[in-house]
Amino acid sequence: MAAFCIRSMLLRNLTCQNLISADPTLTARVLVCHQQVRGRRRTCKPPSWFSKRRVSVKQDITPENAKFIKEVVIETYKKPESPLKDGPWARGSWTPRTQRTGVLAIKLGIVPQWTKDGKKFKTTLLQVLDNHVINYTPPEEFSKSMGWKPFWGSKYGSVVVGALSCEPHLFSKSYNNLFAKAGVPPKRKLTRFLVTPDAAIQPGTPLNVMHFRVGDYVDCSAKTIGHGFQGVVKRWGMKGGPASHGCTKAHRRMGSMGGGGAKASVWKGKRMPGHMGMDWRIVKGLKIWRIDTKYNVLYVTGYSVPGPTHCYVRVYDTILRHRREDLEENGNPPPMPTFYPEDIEEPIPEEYLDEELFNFSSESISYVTEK
Amino acid sequence: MNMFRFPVRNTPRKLKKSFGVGSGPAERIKKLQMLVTALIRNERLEAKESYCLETRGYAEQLIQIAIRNGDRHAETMEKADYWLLEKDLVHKLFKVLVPRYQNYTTAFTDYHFLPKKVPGSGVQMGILELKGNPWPPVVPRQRNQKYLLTNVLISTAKEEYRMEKKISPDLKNGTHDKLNQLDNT
Amino acid sequence: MAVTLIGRLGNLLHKLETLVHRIRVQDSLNRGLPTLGVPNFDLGLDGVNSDLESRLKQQKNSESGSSRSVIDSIFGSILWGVPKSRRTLEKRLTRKFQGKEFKEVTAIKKNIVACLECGTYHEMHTICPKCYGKVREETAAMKAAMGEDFQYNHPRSEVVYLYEDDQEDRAKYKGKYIVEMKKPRPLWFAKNLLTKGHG
Amino acid sequence: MFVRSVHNCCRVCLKNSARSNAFSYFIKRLLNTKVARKLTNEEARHKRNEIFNEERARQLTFITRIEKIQVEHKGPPEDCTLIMNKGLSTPFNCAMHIGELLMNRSVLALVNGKPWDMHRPLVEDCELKFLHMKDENPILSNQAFWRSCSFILGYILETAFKNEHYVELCSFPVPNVTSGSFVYDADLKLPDWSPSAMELNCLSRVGQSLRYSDFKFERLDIDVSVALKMFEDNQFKSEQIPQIAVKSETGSTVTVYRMGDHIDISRGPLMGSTGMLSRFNVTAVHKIESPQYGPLSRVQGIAIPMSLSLHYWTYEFLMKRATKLNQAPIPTVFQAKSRSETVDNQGEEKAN
Amino acid sequence: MAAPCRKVNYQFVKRSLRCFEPRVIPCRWSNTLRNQIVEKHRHSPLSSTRELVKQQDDPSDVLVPREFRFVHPDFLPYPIWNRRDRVREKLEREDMLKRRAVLDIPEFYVGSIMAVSIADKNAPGKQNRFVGICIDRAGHGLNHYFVLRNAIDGQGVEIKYDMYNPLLQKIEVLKMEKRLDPQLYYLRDAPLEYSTFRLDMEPVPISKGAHVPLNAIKVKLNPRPWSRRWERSNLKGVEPLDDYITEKMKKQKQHPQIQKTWEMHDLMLKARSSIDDREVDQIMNEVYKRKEKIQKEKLQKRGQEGKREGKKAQEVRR
Repeated sequence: MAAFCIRSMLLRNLTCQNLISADPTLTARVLVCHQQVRGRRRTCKPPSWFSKRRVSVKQDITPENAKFIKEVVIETYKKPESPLKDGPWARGSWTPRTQRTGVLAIKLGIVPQWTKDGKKFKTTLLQVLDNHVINYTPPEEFSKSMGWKPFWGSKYGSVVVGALSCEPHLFSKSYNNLFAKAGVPPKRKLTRFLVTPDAAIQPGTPLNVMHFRVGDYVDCSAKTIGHGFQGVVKRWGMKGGPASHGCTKAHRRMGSMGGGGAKASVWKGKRMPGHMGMDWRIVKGLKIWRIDTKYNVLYVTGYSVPGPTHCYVRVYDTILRHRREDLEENGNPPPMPTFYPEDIEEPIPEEYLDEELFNFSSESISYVTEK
Repeated sequence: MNMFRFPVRNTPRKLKKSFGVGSGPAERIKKLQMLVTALIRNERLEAKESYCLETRGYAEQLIQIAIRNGDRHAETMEKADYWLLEKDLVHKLFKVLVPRYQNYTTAFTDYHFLPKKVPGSGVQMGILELKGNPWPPVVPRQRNQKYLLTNVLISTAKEEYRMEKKISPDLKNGTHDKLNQLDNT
Repeated sequence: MAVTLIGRLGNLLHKLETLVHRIRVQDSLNRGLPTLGVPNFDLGLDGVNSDLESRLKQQKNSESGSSRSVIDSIFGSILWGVPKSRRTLEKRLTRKFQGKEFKEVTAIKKNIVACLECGTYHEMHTICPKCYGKVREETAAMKAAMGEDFQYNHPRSEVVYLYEDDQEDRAKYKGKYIVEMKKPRPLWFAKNLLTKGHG
Repeated sequence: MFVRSVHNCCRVCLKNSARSNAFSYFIKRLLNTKVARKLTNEEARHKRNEIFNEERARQLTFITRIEKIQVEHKGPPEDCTLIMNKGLSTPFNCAMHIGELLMNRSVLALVNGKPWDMHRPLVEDCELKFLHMKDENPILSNQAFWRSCSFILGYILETAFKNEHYVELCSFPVPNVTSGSFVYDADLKLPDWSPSAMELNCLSRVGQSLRYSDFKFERLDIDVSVALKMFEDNQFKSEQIPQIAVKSETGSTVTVYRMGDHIDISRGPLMGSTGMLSRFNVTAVHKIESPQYGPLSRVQGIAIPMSLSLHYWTYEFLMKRATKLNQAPIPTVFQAKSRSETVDNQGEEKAN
Repeated sequence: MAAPCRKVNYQFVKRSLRCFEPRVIPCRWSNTLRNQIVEKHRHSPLSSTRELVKQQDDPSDVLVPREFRFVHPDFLPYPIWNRRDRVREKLEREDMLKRRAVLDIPEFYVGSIMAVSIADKNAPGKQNRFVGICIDRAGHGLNHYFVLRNAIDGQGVEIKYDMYNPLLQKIEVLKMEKRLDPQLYYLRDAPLEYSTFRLDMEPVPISKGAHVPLNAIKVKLNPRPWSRRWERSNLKGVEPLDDYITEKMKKQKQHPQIQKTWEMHDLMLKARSSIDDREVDQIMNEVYKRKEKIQKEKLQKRGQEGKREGKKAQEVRR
């Protein structure tokens, strides 16, 4: 389980931007900055070796022609070249060691809900919009592509998931070629999940909200709200100085930075002013209370999912052992490697509610026992 | 969600003090009053970018409430009286601008960037104008791009594409429906 | 830049020269020697007045008194805080031109287009400056043609500007405030553009 | 194989001893004779260039005294009058006087309302206008661009192949932008060759590199006899030339163009220089059968000028269309009247 | 003096050129999408999970009473537009309507006297009933709440109820009234008789279709100290406070920083912090139609039950 934790830490550095290499054949290659950096790299600028993703070509095209080109785009991607040419891949079975892929959702906001005991709590709404698997790299290849030897050996492969289909006119050729294998339109956002080989997914598979079930626990990772360069009072909650009584220019400053004697230096990791927010954060062990299949919305515990409204959130199965126990003991495995509509014969209901969650269309909660 | 017809910032800009007015929220409104008045009179303004874009919001809102409520509405009249420092313009607002913008579905104003005289220095200037003004147009006329090489190529390709699609019409229907829906939204 | 630097150094040297000359004059007055009309401050160079020079040198050698100490003190105090070696041109320029404005000025612009009407170069997102200049002039003329009504008593109907060559449209603008422009319509100001920007 | 080994041998000899000069000379002669046995495109081009230079020098000798003409320029950036040299100054020279913009963007000039090449000398007092790709009605410049692209296809076919293959260019039809591709018909003498995608790419690369070499198109009117001498290696052209000359105004002149070191017959006008190319792709090589000339190859391509930008996705969609066989008329010597109107290359016109 | 002519170092030129390369440095490499873009993707024909757009009915075809929006302020969403989301608001509204179908939430205003019964584990009858005057209602969507105030045994008591709390059993309006102010928190600083209501108060009937009566009572506050600086908020339902405040306080009240006169006519401030009328119309139109539908269903149900009961009664008679 320690491996899980370190893996999640590593994910911070390996953002999806790394995937966009100029060479389309290197889709699965993970580029890592080898430069030795003291502390964390706090910059908003993409590294110089990223190939440009977005292009803005001002085409001198009449509106009618532009409409026609749009039509061609839709036609082209309507029936994508079947990724099933080599047949559907074999589906693995779930084991306690299995790590499935996640989805890339969008945060919609926070809404209160009530349990059947009448307790009020906040839930965060996450919408899974138009997700597709873009690429799968088996563990052997993936461990080699890193440029360094991963400590987990060849345990995990990688799945690239994309969200929000766009017209190809927004992007450069090298970016659009990433999607040739999956046969889907180019996506606005890509992300990568590490998966065990038994949870391998074929490129081109759509992912939707049914990937999870009500009552499952998930982890959410996203970028927090950016505040820019901030002082210690706002960034670390320090007290600052007094407002008056002879205080000069020290109202919002930090106090002492370090001691004397043997410790006569500013220690590493001292909390100081700097860039605040806009930083990857993972919130673990959030319960799924409710699923709306019509709008593809997950209701997840709490208001601590990082980021503002409409930010991207990576949602995947939790790595907390005590939250996975239920799956292991009760033999209640999640759909592997993801949910396929063929699995269910009856039509999917519009809503799934947790057993403990209050349904608004049911009667009010009453403690009066009728005798 | 956003019912504004033009790009709007979440927070208002702070306008630097200039001649006649100082800084601070009260003086900012004073400056904006002057600018809105000037815009309604001249129908075209040349000012700093931030001034233009701030003025734009207020002028649009003023015209919008005038269209919605008419000149019999006390609150609207009060607003018009407050924002138009020269009172002959109150009549212009209700008699000229309201009929002009009655059926508009887009913004009532246009903003254009002016080039900087010296690159890399100076403030970005811009032009704010009311649509449908009598002055000569700032942007040169829109050219007919139909006969450009690329457009000729695409439009002939379109005919050919349509001809091919006629042979298999089942494919064609789906896209058209989709496109129509797209337009409706 | 180098020119200004060397110029400043020259100024400094000149001041030094005059200062030293004064001190010498004072010195010689004190000792009853004749004053020198020309500053005869030599740094090992062959001067014109070689005999005077030699005389001065003799004096210097003979009495190493108050005068030398004064000169030394002045020179010493100035020369102490001076950088020992010259900064290279590269270093100076790098430091000087690292500002943001300089980068903006020197950055190669890729968004420059030519106006299709008049062929003036301008940035893609801006309007053509030359065409706008014409528009400004014409607008000013139109405002002037309307007179004081424009500034103080704005008409309560749409304003129409009628040029000489579109008199036949007069009937169309009934009920509107008509301003006569006593000149033909400019070629670049097309008439049909008056009714633009709907919806 | 033999040639190669002899060549090596020769090199070794030259390297090793200076005394074996006689031997090396012998070898060189041997080499020359070997090469001369089979004609290459390179040699043919070299010869044509020499003739072109001679002819041009000869024509220049007619201008004994520099006369001045008055050129009135109309259009942006401003209307102006220039005093230029008769028979020497070109519209491009005028553009150099007026502004950089015109030099860069002009495809064609309109001299007294007639389309005129940018590098063709002016001969009389005239009114001058410049045309570019973004004009309101750019049909003339489109056609000139498309025709020049066909011309460039000829250059690619002549230069891209190895020396063993002697490519004989036949002709190209009237530029028709609506057909989606420009065409050059030629006898590649490779009956079994159908190019792969990579090979087409290699052909395209030759065209794309022209953008950087920035060759200008030079025009020259020459006599039939000179033209026949120039194109004596090309059976198709030598058949076409007399027929073209009859059609011309004087009855015995043929117009040729030179781009870099490539010379071809064309009615013109062509664009200013190859620097205007932005994208250039050879899309397909089709086999066609001509009743007179036998089996030919129809090489097709598509290109976009610098001033018009297009996203690669749109361009690739157009490229797909350009791979289909172009329906332009197949070149024949004796053809019906109706067809002649649609044929551009002068080689085809004599038939009327 | 001429500057010495020097050969320029190649390395220097390279270095200086590197710094001139045009760089695009976004101020925030944001992970967030704009609202329009999300909406675009929801309806995009390229999307696999596309939301089909129904033909939106004209707001004019259903006549929504003008008062409807004041009766149901809880349906209005949070007004700051960059934090809003259409789907979330829609889902929230669905939940609210579902709850309203079960629990009858009557029309009431700030100033009305209400009785609320709520399930309570610790109460003697497992249920609690509280009577009081509504001094505030606020919150958007499911977060909507109202506050009741009463004085019990000479002690002021205030209870805040979540409107959509499933524990709520019944909401009654005992006396329908409006007051002059949108919030009545000043009752805390008024004598207790203003907020004393009998727990067994009987409902005052109001005829259907009549206007809601306005109670124009002027409350006389206790002398200072107060919980807030009431002299600064222009209260209408309070007797003049001039007797209680000092000269200094009067002067302070006139200070422009406190008056904030510039905010009165700030059109953009209003536009940014409130929901547009057109959008309110859309929302109310949707809600009105759904409510009518629910009422019809309810009536049908009752009718059926009534019929059944009638039949039963007939059978019994027989």
